Amino acid sequence: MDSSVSVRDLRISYGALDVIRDLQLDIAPGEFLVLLGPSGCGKSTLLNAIAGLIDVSDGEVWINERNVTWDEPKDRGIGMVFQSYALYPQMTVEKNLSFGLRVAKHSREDIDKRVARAAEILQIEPLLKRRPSNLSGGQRQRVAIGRALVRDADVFLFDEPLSNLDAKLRVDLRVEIKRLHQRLRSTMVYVTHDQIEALTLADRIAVMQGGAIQQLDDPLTIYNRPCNLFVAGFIGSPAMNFFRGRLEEGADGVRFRGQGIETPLAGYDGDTALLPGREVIFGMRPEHLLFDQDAVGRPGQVEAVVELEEPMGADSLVWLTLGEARLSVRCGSGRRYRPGDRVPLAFDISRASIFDAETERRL
Amino acid sequence: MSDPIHPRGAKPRHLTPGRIGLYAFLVFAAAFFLLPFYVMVVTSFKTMPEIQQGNIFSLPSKLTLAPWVTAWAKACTGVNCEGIRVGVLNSFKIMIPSTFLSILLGAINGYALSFWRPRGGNLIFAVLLMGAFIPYQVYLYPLVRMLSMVSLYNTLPGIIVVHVIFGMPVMTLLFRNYYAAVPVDLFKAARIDGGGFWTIFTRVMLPMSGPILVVAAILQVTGIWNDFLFGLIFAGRDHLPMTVELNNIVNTTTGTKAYNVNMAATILTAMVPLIVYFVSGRWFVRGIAAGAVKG
Amino acid sequence: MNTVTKNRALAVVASAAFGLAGMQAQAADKAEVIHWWTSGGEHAAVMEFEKAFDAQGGDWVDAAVAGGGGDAARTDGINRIIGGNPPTAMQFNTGKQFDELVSNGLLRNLDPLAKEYGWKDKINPVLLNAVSVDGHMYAVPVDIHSNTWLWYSPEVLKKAGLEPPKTWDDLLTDLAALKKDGVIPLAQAGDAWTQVLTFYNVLITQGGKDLYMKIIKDHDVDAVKSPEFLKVAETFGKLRDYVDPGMQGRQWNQAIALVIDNKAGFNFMGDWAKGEIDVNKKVPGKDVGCIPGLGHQTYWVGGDVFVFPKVKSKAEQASQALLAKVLLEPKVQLAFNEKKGAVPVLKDVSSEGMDQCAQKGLALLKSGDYVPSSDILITPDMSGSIQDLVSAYFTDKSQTPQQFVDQFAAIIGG
Amino acid sequence: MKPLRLRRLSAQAALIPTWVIVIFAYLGTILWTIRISFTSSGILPKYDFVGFEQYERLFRSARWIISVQNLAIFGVMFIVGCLVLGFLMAVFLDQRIKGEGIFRTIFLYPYAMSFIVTGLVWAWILNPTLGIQHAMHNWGWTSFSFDWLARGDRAIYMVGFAGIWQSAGLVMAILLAGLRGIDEDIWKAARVDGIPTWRVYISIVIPMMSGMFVTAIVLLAIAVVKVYDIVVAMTGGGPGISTEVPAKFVIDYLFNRQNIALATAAASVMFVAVLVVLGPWLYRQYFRKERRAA
Repeated sequence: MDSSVSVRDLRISYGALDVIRDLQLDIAPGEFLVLLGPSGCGKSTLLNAIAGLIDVSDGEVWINERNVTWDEPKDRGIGMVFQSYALYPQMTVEKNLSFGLRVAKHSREDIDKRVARAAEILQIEPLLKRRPSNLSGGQRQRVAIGRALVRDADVFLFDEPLSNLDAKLRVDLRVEIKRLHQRLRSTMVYVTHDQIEALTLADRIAVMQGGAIQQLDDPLTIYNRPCNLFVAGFIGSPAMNFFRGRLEEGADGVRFRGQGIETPLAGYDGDTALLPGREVIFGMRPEHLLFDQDAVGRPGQVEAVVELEEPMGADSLVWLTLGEARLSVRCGSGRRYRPGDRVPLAFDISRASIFDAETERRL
Repeated sequence: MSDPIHPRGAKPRHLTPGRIGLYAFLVFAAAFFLLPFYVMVVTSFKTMPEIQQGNIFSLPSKLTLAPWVTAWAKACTGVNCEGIRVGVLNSFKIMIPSTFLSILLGAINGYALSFWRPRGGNLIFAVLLMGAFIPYQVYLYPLVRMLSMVSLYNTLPGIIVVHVIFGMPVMTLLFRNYYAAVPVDLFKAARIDGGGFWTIFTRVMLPMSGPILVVAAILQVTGIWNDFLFGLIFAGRDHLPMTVELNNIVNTTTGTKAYNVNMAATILTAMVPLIVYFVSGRWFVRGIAAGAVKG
Repeated sequence: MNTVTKNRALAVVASAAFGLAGMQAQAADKAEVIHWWTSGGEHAAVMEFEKAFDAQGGDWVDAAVAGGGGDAARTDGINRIIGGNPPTAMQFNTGKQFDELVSNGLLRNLDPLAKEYGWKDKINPVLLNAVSVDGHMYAVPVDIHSNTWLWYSPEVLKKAGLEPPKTWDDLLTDLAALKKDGVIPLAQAGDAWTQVLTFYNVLITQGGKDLYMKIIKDHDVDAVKSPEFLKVAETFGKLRDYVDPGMQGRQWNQAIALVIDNKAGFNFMGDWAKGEIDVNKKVPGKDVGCIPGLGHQTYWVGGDVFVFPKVKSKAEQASQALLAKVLLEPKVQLAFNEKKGAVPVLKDVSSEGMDQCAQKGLALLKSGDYVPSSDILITPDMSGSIQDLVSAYFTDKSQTPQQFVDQFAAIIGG
Repeated sequence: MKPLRLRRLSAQAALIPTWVIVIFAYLGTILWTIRISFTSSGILPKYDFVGFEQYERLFRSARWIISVQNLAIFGVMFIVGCLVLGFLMAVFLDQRIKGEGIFRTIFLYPYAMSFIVTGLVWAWILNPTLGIQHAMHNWGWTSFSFDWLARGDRAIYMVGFAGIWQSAGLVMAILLAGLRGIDEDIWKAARVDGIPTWRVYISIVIPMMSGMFVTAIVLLAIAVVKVYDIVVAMTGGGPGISTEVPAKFVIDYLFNRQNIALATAAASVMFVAVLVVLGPWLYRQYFRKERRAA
């Protein structure tokens, strides 16, 4: 097995409370893996366990084919970047970068060389003599990344590094991190609760909830074929529309009926057979609903009433009511809708997801 | 209908009765707070006959420095008539190492409890909290005996140990609260950088503890200087701090009470904390707020 | 003490290192003496001891501790004894204060020395009894005090046209007259122990020797509830009307100073007040009058003693022996007690050269008109309770004599 | 089996002095004190067992009862006085005052001085033959009488008064910091709503600063329980025993009256009382929110 980071049978508990239980994770060398989940899902705990910053209750952590479960963080060959930057406030940027090397008693030349290289990569040479308090948020985070860089780490760990930055800077640095990954080809493990970051950066995303990995896949699979209701609901903004109902045998095969909708399910890209009679939840992303002109003549077409419209420039979000259900649709910004307008609506079944109402797994 | 004035531009400002009352209160309060100090100062410059005949609020008719000289170098505590200067020296000898050691210990405790979560940390914390609030009387007698057993009772190191012991709770809480506000990420980063317990303490945490060190120093310097009880019980005759010396001087009289000398000695005793107070200004207030040990 | 401790520590280290304990015999004959004689007269007196001791090869290290009628000094000394760092000698009042130290084996038994110098025949029996526990001598008495005399200013009385009082009724009349004249009638100190002295003066000299012994020695509750004691409580209560508001915060020597300076009429105080009178270049018995008791003239025998804690160092033991011997030498006794205003503890000391007051006292001693001080008879604990009660009563005019009697009975009976 | 980690070891090692102090100087002394309180010890500890005898005696002792009463009088007067005066000063200083810094400095400086100094100074000023009364007589107001310090039934109030003088500035400093911490928008909202200033203080500001008040009260309460120095310096417990306090009771019996059993019984009572009153508060304050994950 060829993996850079491997977590085996991991359990972490505080007292009687299991924060993480029986977790398996293998990360390939050079892979960019994102741990994604709502707060409290255990993603940061997992990252800290990989870093050796918290003690595991059971299981093993391997880095580069070495069992490091009980090793000190500094001996694991990792670099880490924190949400709050965690720069040493009393040290200049240069000292911040070199602190770990100085503690490890590297030679002066070596230190200078490494600091210079990191500074060059991150373009922070002019900042070297400054104190963190004199830096902007973006600059601080670059320095924090630089601190991980100088360690020549095999594995980089990012703990929500962009969450404290404003929206524009976040985008800039996101690109920068991706560029860095392409340049260094190091393994990177990245924790975030921001799905855009996850989708844009990751080779693979591990969606976590309740201390367990729900789904570990490449971004598009996660987006298009969420393995359960939680993942489906968590990924995507605005969230996927869900309709409760049941599967029924119809003339044209299995149909979905519920909450004022009735649509044939031909063309559904499923994992298991759709058995009639089952209670299910039918999910459609707002951008996958067929709307207005697109919907005309489609099977299962219904008529929805516009509640309100949110124009967003590139496209618009329209909130509709359909029977007692409320749903959102993403559409082109070419046409304006007024509250009360009645518009046709249909479903692109090939992009739908259907979940068992009981197990919440994708069918 | 009164004259229609059309409001325009800056609103006219009056010294309203309310404001006058406000200032009156403040001035009155200030007078109340200053009165004792005023009495101390004027009395210390008066001669004894003037004190006995005149009243405590009047200014000295003839300035005399003699009470100050006496208080400093000649006032008697018991048979020793060396003035309060002995106590000054003792107070410094007690205060400096006690302040240093208690802050050091408090900083280490606060740091260890905040970041390292050692086994039994909660117990330590609970006991220290208790220690900060419980009257000292509960500890005194056994402590006297314990210090006697290790031959520290009535010695300079003994009184320093006592100050360190009883300074520890507040110092620990102070540093614990301060370090609790430091992002844990910083500590984690330092660990990734390979810092051990002491490396992180000395090279990361202490350098960024400047403000709290100042606050701690103010608290300890004034607290230890103003201590009476421990000095009385633990210091031993040769290391009595200034407060105890002062009380002895005041209570040692040959003939009539030398109020002027006593007042001069009192002012001298209050001098160090007052200087700390006036120099540190805002920091002193911060010290009070910090000493309030919020959770 | 710093240097002393250091030297002692060095000595211990040295002897441990070389095993030559005997070597230091001549090296350090230092004797650290804890006492609380810190007022002017007392200080002059204790210097007599120091001079004599040093003259005979000793090295007196003075460790006076002021305050609280000896409380501070005793605390200091006791803690050091318990803590294993005892002084060479320390002062106590006669009585039960050091009993517990004896029963715990912390004090040196002085029987061998007593035998060598024949002390048991020479020392006044009241005091000998007071320093003995189970027939063994554990302390050296150094002076005999009458703990409570009535002092007055002849000049103040003359100005008011009054005669020195002979009875308690006289005194109360005089006090009332002085009060009317705007003079401080009774100069009383604020410290509780001084108020206790005043109380005992009333008890012994108005109530009489027997009442005192019944109550204080035998703890006879019926005696407390007797009409005689109620009368004592009433008289003592009446004195409350004749103190001035400046009492609170005044010390004993300031109180007697008011009489010495003719600013007040009367003061109850032990005969150590003479020390203050001497310091002010006045003559006791002449410039300041002394009355050993209105009604029953009685000498209230108390005194100061020195105990010698057990010490390990041979040199220090030698120091103790020397000091004990010096303290009881007739010459030293005379010189000390003259300055102290007390009477020597040795029976055969002549009264020649003593002031009038001391003569009066000595006469009472010889005639058997004396009682042991309450310190000798009751524990410090009970003594403290009495002090609390007496002081509370004396400073709170709303308390009635009957209340005082009831509470007193509770203490004595409890 | 988990190995003992090096980092834990050095953290534990660094805490050895603390552990020694906690175990011996705090826990050990408390247990020892409680143990002695159940004996008949006099000047030296004697390890017999006499049950609650000392406690019974303690609560029969007039001096202890008076001490406890005095503590209650002093405590209420001191805490209420400091809070009222401190709050008024803080509010008045918060009105954009000229010379605020000077006033603040004046109000707080007594707090820098020891209780010994405070006690001595006020003892002089309140001394009837020397202080205010004397001064008034001097100025011709001969009927003026102010001798509370010399009166057994009033002296404790004077001690409380001196205490307020010393510590009111502390409350002022804490509450002023609290007032400054209040969101400006609250004031703006109240102004827009037309609520009078005093009403805002009563109904909005004081409740918002409840934490600050609690802090101040706790600090003052600690001072109350420990009160000793100021009594020693100001009255020595007198006149009579009218200004005795529990802390002084313990010290006196411990070191002067040679009854350590009674003294330790008194100390144990103080200990338990404080624990009962403060324990729940401390627990709530510090341990309920002890959930910060490392």
